Order: sequence, then structure tokens, then C-alpha cells
Amino acid sequence: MAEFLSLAQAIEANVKDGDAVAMEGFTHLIPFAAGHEIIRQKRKRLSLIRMTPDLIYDQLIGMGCAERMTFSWGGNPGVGSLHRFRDAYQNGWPNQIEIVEHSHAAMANAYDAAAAGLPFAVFRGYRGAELPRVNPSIKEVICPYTGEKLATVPAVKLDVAIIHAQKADRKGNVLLEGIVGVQKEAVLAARRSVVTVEEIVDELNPPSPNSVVLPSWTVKAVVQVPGGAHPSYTHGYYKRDNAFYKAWDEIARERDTFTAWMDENVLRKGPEVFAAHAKKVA
Amino acid sequence: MAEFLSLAQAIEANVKDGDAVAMEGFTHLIPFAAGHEIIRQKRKRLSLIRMTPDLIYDQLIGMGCAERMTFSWGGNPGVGSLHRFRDAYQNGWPNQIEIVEHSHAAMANAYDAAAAGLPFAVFRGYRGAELPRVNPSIKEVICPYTGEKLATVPAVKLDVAIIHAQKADRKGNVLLEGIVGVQKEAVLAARRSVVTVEEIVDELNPPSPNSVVLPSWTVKAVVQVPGGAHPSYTHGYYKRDNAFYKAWDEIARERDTFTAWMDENVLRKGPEVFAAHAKKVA
Amino acid sequence: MSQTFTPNEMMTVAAARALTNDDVCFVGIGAPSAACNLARHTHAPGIVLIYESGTLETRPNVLPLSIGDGELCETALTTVSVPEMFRYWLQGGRITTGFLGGAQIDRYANLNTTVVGPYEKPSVRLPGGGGAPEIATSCGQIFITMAHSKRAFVEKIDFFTSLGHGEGGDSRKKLGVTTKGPTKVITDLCVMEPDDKTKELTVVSLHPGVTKDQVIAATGWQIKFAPDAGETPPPNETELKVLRELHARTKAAHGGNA
Amino acid sequence: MSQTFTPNEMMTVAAARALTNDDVCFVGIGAPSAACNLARHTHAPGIVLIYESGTLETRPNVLPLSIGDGELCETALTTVSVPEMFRYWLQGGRITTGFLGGAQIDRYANLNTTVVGPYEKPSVRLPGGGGAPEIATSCGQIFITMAHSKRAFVEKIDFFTSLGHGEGGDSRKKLGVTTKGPTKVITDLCVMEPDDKTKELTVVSLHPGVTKDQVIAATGWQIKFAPDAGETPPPNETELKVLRELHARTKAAHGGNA
Repeated sequence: MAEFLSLAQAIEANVKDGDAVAMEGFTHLIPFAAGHEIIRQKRKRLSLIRMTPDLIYDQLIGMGCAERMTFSWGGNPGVGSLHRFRDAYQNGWPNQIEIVEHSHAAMANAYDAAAAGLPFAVFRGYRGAELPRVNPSIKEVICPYTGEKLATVPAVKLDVAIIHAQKADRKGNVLLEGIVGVQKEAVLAARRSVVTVEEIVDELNPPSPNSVVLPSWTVKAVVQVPGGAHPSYTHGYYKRDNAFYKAWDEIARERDTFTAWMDENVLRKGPEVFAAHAKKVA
Repeated sequence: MAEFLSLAQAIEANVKDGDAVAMEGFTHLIPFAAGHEIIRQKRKRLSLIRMTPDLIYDQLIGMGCAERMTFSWGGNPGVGSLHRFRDAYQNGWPNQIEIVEHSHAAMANAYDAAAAGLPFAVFRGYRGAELPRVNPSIKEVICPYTGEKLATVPAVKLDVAIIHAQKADRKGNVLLEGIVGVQKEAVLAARRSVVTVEEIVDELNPPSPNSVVLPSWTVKAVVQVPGGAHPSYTHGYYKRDNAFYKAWDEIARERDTFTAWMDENVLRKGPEVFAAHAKKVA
Repeated sequence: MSQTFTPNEMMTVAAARALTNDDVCFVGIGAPSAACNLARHTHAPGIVLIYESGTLETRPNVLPLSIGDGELCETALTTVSVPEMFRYWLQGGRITTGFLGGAQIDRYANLNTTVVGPYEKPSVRLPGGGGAPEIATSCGQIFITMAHSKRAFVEKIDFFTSLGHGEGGDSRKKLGVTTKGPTKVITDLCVMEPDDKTKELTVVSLHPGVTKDQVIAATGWQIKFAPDAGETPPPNETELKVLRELHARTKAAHGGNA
Repeated sequence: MSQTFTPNEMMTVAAARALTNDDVCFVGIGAPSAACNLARHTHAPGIVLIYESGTLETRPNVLPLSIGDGELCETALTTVSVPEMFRYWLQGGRITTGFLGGAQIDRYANLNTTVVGPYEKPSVRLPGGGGAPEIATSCGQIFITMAHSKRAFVEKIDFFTSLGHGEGGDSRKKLGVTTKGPTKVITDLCVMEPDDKTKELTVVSLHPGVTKDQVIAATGWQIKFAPDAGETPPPNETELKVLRELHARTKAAHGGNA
């Protein structure tokens, strides 16, 4: 059963130095507040996993929390590159970071396989592509019926999954809506999970019998952090702050502007600052 | 794009003698009206596929429409056996029927693989079970990462999938709600599909952004048949007629009572008789 | 206080009592469904019930006739597709206790729900395994509920639909299966558990009024009794009341043409 | 009637025109998104647009900045999970036309969005392939939109992120790939198509005012021109109006802090 904790408690209890951590979100519902808490708690040597690492992973990497990133597309969507990731990967600042690179299809299948308790996934992928040359974890199997060669990817292995969602009820059941990405799979794949939510409500009242709901017993900790996905967004609550994504390009370009921004906006602040973004628009 | 047809037209155009046909539904939304139309049109040598073949497959088999059944659990749920299937399989009446038997997990994975365009699926199954001895299509692969042996099943191959759903809009987009079974996978796996619906509406208005919707361009024909799932049920419209499922045990036990019932209730009737069951209860 | 009860009620109550508030159960139709819902309405209100039709954490007010009755979806936390159910939830290892039954069972709790007679030319073609082959290996443990008779409790089952303890001992381990398998077989006569070492089913308690001879007569192999086998505590008043109300509600709901 | 337009507008309009009302498109961010939505607002109102974030049949009123903007979900027929998107919809073979672009392209329309320089020690680490490796092989055909420059149109790409026509000829077939691959490369200078036989990109039309020499100067290999290469018809009034309104709405929506 999920425990209701403060964000500091939830991160303290569930994220350890050296952990394999997925903070998932496909543009939507990215758990920024939780990421900032990890930075404040100065976690080290994290192995970060995500299909589309964006600003929050740029921030974690720039602050020296990570030693590895497993990903399929690492950029600032619609804007450009992740300068802090590049600086770490190309120049070793603040520390060298290792990469494990896949395609989206591979990562999506790797999450799916892990949620399904399988050691690997099979997909029709990478034909004529070069990634298999540089990523030894990409292998192949032969279909026992047709003889077709198909690509394989190992299931993701996660110590902890961290996601943001619309709401939880008082038992800790969690409702996700909109672009749900691979968040459900990430939680089901992980040994531990932390879910930040906009609201905690008496009754979940999912709009459809087939709504995406994570039962309380699949979640380790639930934390209410209104606005906790900003500058990403929460469907039904607030929009994506596209202007901030554009502004990040300048902030992160140089080490000193980055450090100053992190100091002022993350290290000297707490999760309560996110509440300013948490207006319900639906 | 889906065409709007009468039930007779839809079956005429999409179900041919000898076709591999899945009329799916996991207790819920079983397309009985469409099955009756196939019987009236006297289709022959169908290869019937379904996880849980129940009364409608008993009827198709008893009326001589089928030559093969691929399945994982064939019974009258909560009541007992399918007498017409048994009579065909054990005694060859009205004709001999061949079986291809799997487990639920295998069938569910076989539909999933077909929907995903893969030739086979991998799952952890059949350990210590005897089905692999009698079903040569059950094979295994070795995980290229862990060396674990896992079971495989070929993807289902369908000429046509037939399902029942709550509603379609005027473009032919289809909404399913409640126990959705493997119906979406069946439609995506099939070369052709026929969907009977309770209602055709101007706007689909799915209650959740993540509602189960089949786009019009994945469906071949949409037919409005209110009550078309009876004695199965349609979530939000009418309940399962459990009394009829119990009564079927007596009707189907003997060849003559069966034949008389089919004559009176199927051969001499049309899809309009289902409308009597179509009260909206939601 | 003494009350009369049927052997079937005793079986259901004994199965219900074996469940805890922390269990996540994969429920089958019939006795398992009654046992799980009885537990939920008595000592285990937090128990999580999952039906293979896709309904997660369901709280039916009446017992379902089929595994996919509307009641199950209407009272569920959420309902997922059947592929997801078998992939993420069952194979994903999230179920603590699964229920099985069958037409035949052997001394190692292997089950047959496929055929009586040879597979290719059966004297009775049964419905088949359904979810059983993977329920038997993916759930943390398995409870089996079955009516006790010589026709069902046999020396040799005609078909291995689902794995119990194989040929006994460490059969499961040798097959690469890491879950416990059948830990209890609950019948209308007694409760059996596999021996720690041999995994042969052993009677650990006899239901009130049942004799060893009755069990011996209803079992197709030479059944063993634990040295300390005592009497199964009879159903108490609350258990009987809740169970009978559940059945009464169910009968009322299913009898009519809803 | 003559109108002024930018090379980028010409590129977008040319891409839009190549789409039909029956297409099911896997849309990327930027020029593809503009082209697809322009087509939808002009000659192809029935075109189906799918974004890899899971949004099926979306009708955005403004162009998304990211592949998962809220606008895409709010205007979609439905939104599925990302594993389902890549498994059932892309790999399932339901997409007629996919859009790709990249930092580098070669004469066989192979693309690089991974690194400039060697993979292990790149001079520029790019975002990576994302969905491209499988989009390139699973969609019925591929349209590529890119700004035309010698830095991008190179003799040899530094990394094979996604397959175009490989080494030309029947390269795709030899790899077991049955889809067409890139059928059009649309730049801000011209439209190219692979030669029927060799699969080498060949200019089939030059945008208005663009000379062959300009194209030659902006291409890192000895670019071929079709004998009948003419002028790309310029954007018409409606196309320009619709496209500019789309961009204006987008700018207004993204500029502010919504």
C-alpha cells in the first residue's frame, strides 16, 4: 500500500546513491518537483533512464547526480540540445557520463517487457541502423515459425520509478490521464515508486471504467505537489510552459548561468514553489 | 474508412466460406446477432478462433458452419459444457471439428503479437503443463540475455474479426467500454472487421482521453444492431441474461431441441429481434 | 453455539479463512469467488480481488456467474484489457494467491481440466485450461478448492493441464518455477497441504463430523494424514450469515432476466 | 497572381501537397507538423495525423512545440500509451507516410541524427534517433524535409541513425524491409526523389527562382537532375494564408506563459 509522505521523505526513503531511476513522462507529466528534491538531497552516481530525457535530466546531470543515461532521444523538444548533458558527455563537466542508447521502439518495448515480468522484448527494429554496432545489448532472435530475424532489447531494470499524475485517492490509488507515455510500465517495472500528484481526493472517480489507474499496492509513496510537473504540464490542470523550455536554452548554455539558476531556483527553494503553477484549467 | 451496412450486407461482404474468424468478447460484448447472421447465410468450413468460445460458437458449430476451433477455454461460463461442440468433436455431428488448444495467456499474447505486426509472442508459460505435447505450435526461445527458456505462440492469423461495441460516430469511429477483452487486438489483427454497435451517434464523446477507441480506418463495416450482444451484455446498456445461459444447457443438450430452437429463433428471425433486449440502463 | 452447515459451506469458509487482508487474489468462478468475497466481507476487507476478465480490485455485491459479469467491472477500481491482465498483472508476478480447481487432481496437486480419457479421443472433452497453466506458476501460491470424490482425486490424472508439485519434491524448481504452487487443497471433507519435503498432499484437518475413513474412501490414492490432524473449526455465525446472504443476493440477481 | 514567400514556406507547401486525403501520417515536430496540418486545412481534410506521444487522429489548432503538447491530446480521437503506439500502430503497419529529417543525409537518403564525428567521441552529440530507426522501416513510405546545405547533404554520413535506401538499388529488400522508404526529399531549394533503379536522390523540381547551381553548391555529392526537372509550382494564395495563420496562432500560443 502506498504511503503518504512529504516529498523530502519520499525521496529520502526511495532514492539511493547509485540507483537505477526512471523519471518518466513523454513531454506530459514530467516529475520536475521530485527531480529538484533529488538534486537538493545531493544524490550521486544515479543511472538515469528515460525515453526522452529533457530539462530535468539536464539539471540532474549538470548538478552531478548522474553517472549514466539510458535513452532514445535526448534534447529540449522543439528547441535544441541539452547543453548540460552535452557538456558532461563531451567534456566531463561536472563529471563524465556514460550513455546507453536505444530507439524509442526499443525503449518502449523494454519498459513493456519489464512490466510484464519478462527478461527481454522482441520487436521488428534497427534494420539498416547503426545503433546495434555501438550498443552491445541489442541482439536478435529468430522467429521459430517464420525464420524471421527480429531485434531484442533487455527489459529495463529499475530500482525506482518516479512519475507525476493528476490525482490520488486517500488509499493511494493513482489516476493518470492524457498522454500517459510509459509511466504505468515504469511503475510496474520498478522495485519502488514515488508518485507526485496534483490533488488528493476522497474518491478517484475515474471517468471511464478503462481509465489508467495504478492501484495503491503498486506504488510505494504518494506525495501531493500541486504544479509538480512545471514547466511540463498536467492535462486538465495547467499547460506546458513552452516559453520556459525556450528560455532554458540560454540558461543552460553556460556553466555559470546554469549554476546560478539552479542555486536560486532549486537549492534555495522547496517543492512549495511549484504551487504557483498549479491552476486547474479544466 | 468504415462502411455503414446492414448486418446481412456486412456479413455477406466480409465473411467467406473457409475464413479464419474471431468473434471475440470475454463474457461481455459477444456479437451474437452477427453470429446468427452467419448461420442464416450458411457459411461453411469456418476456422473459429476465440479465447472463450461460448454459446455463439456452440450454435455455429451445431449448425455446421465450422471445421476448426482455436481456443483456450470452451464452456458455458458458470454452467457447464458446450454440448454442441462436444457432440461435434466427440461424435462428428453435424460434422467433425478439429481443435487447436492454447492457454489464455498464450491466446492473449497471440492476439497482442498479431496486433503488433509480429509473427510470434514470447511469454513465461506452460511450465509443467502437457499442452505443448499435443499442440505442435507451442515452441520456445531462449532469452539472449539470461538464457531463460520461454514459451512462444504464433500470432493469430485472422481473415475477419467480428465484435460488438457500445457506439460508433457517423464517421465510423468505435467506442468500447468495460471489459474490453482482446477485441481491439482482434480488430487490429484481422484483414477485415465487422463491428456491431448499440448506437450510432453524432459525436463519440469518449469519457476519457484514454478511452478505448477504434478509428474508423481500422474497421471495415459498422452495423447498428441494438441489443446485438444478447444474451451477453453491453456495459451501460443492458445486463447479462444469466438465466438464458442456464437455459441453454437444456436447449443444447439434445440435437432435436437444439435444431428446433435454432430454427425458431435464428433461421426464421432477423437481427431486429435483438432490439427487445436493448434497453439502456446507465 | 452450534449451527448446521453444508459441506460446501464448510469448504468455502475454510478457504476464506486462509486468505489475509494483504492478499492479491486471482479469483476463479464458483467456490473461489465465494471464498474470496466471504473473506472480503469478514476478516479481510482490504483483500484485492482480480478476475482474469481484466477487472482489477473488484468488490462485487453478488457473485458473478461468469468471469466477466458486469458486476465485476462496475465495482472494480479499473478494468484492463485481457492481454494486459495476463502480461502485466499475472505474469508480472503481482498476484499473491491464485485459485484453481479441476475435474481431476493427483497426490501432488497437479490438475486436469482438459479431458477425461486420451487427449486425441477423449471420453469427455472438458472446457480446457483457460488461465490455469500460467496461474499455476505465476501466482505466489495456489489454493485449490474441489468437491472430494474418488472420481476427482485420482492416482493418475488423464492430462496435465496445470502444474502442482509435478512428481513431488523439488519438481517445480527443476522446471525453473520459483513460486510455491499449491499450498492448500480445500475440499468439502478436509483441508490438505503438501508435505514439506515430498510435496505429497496430506490431510491437516478434517471438517466437523467427517471421519478419516470417509476421506480415504473418497480419495483415489492412499491418502496420508498429518499426525496432528485435528478438526477444522466449524463456520461461525457471522461467516454463515455473510455467506448465505451473498448466495441469496446472487440467486435473486441471476434467477431473473435482468 | 504572384506572391512572395520564403524558401521554408515553399518547402512546407511542397510537402503538404505530396500528402493525400487517405494518408495516415506519423508526424514529426517542425516542418512535418506544419506540412501535415497545412494539408489537413487545405486539400486533405480527412488526413489522419498521429504523433508518437500516443495521440491518434489529432487536429491541433496550433502547431505543437513538443511531440507531446497538450493540444495534441485535447484534439485527438484518442490517446494510447507509448508502448501501444510503437507496437500496435507503427510496427503494426498502419501508417502510410512517416516524416523524418536529420542533421545529415546522404545520396541514398540515409539519415544521421545521432552524432557529428565518431560515435564514441563526437564533436557534436545530437539528440539521437528517437523513433526514426523504426519509422524508417515500418511506414509505407517516408518523406524527408530538411534545409538544403552542404553541411547536411553530405557524401558520407557520420552515423547511420535510420535507413534510407542503404547503398542503393535493392538494399532495403536485402535487409528484409518491405516498405518503400524515402520517396521524396523536400528541401528549401528543391524536391528530390530516388531514382527508380539506383535509388540515388535526383532533383525532380526546383523551387521558383532556384537555379541548378544553387542546388549543386548546397549538396555535398554530385547531385543528379531528372531530365524533365521543372519548377515546383509556387504556393498559392490559400496555402500561404492558411500556413501563415497557423504559424501566427502558434506563435501567439507558445510565446506567452500559458
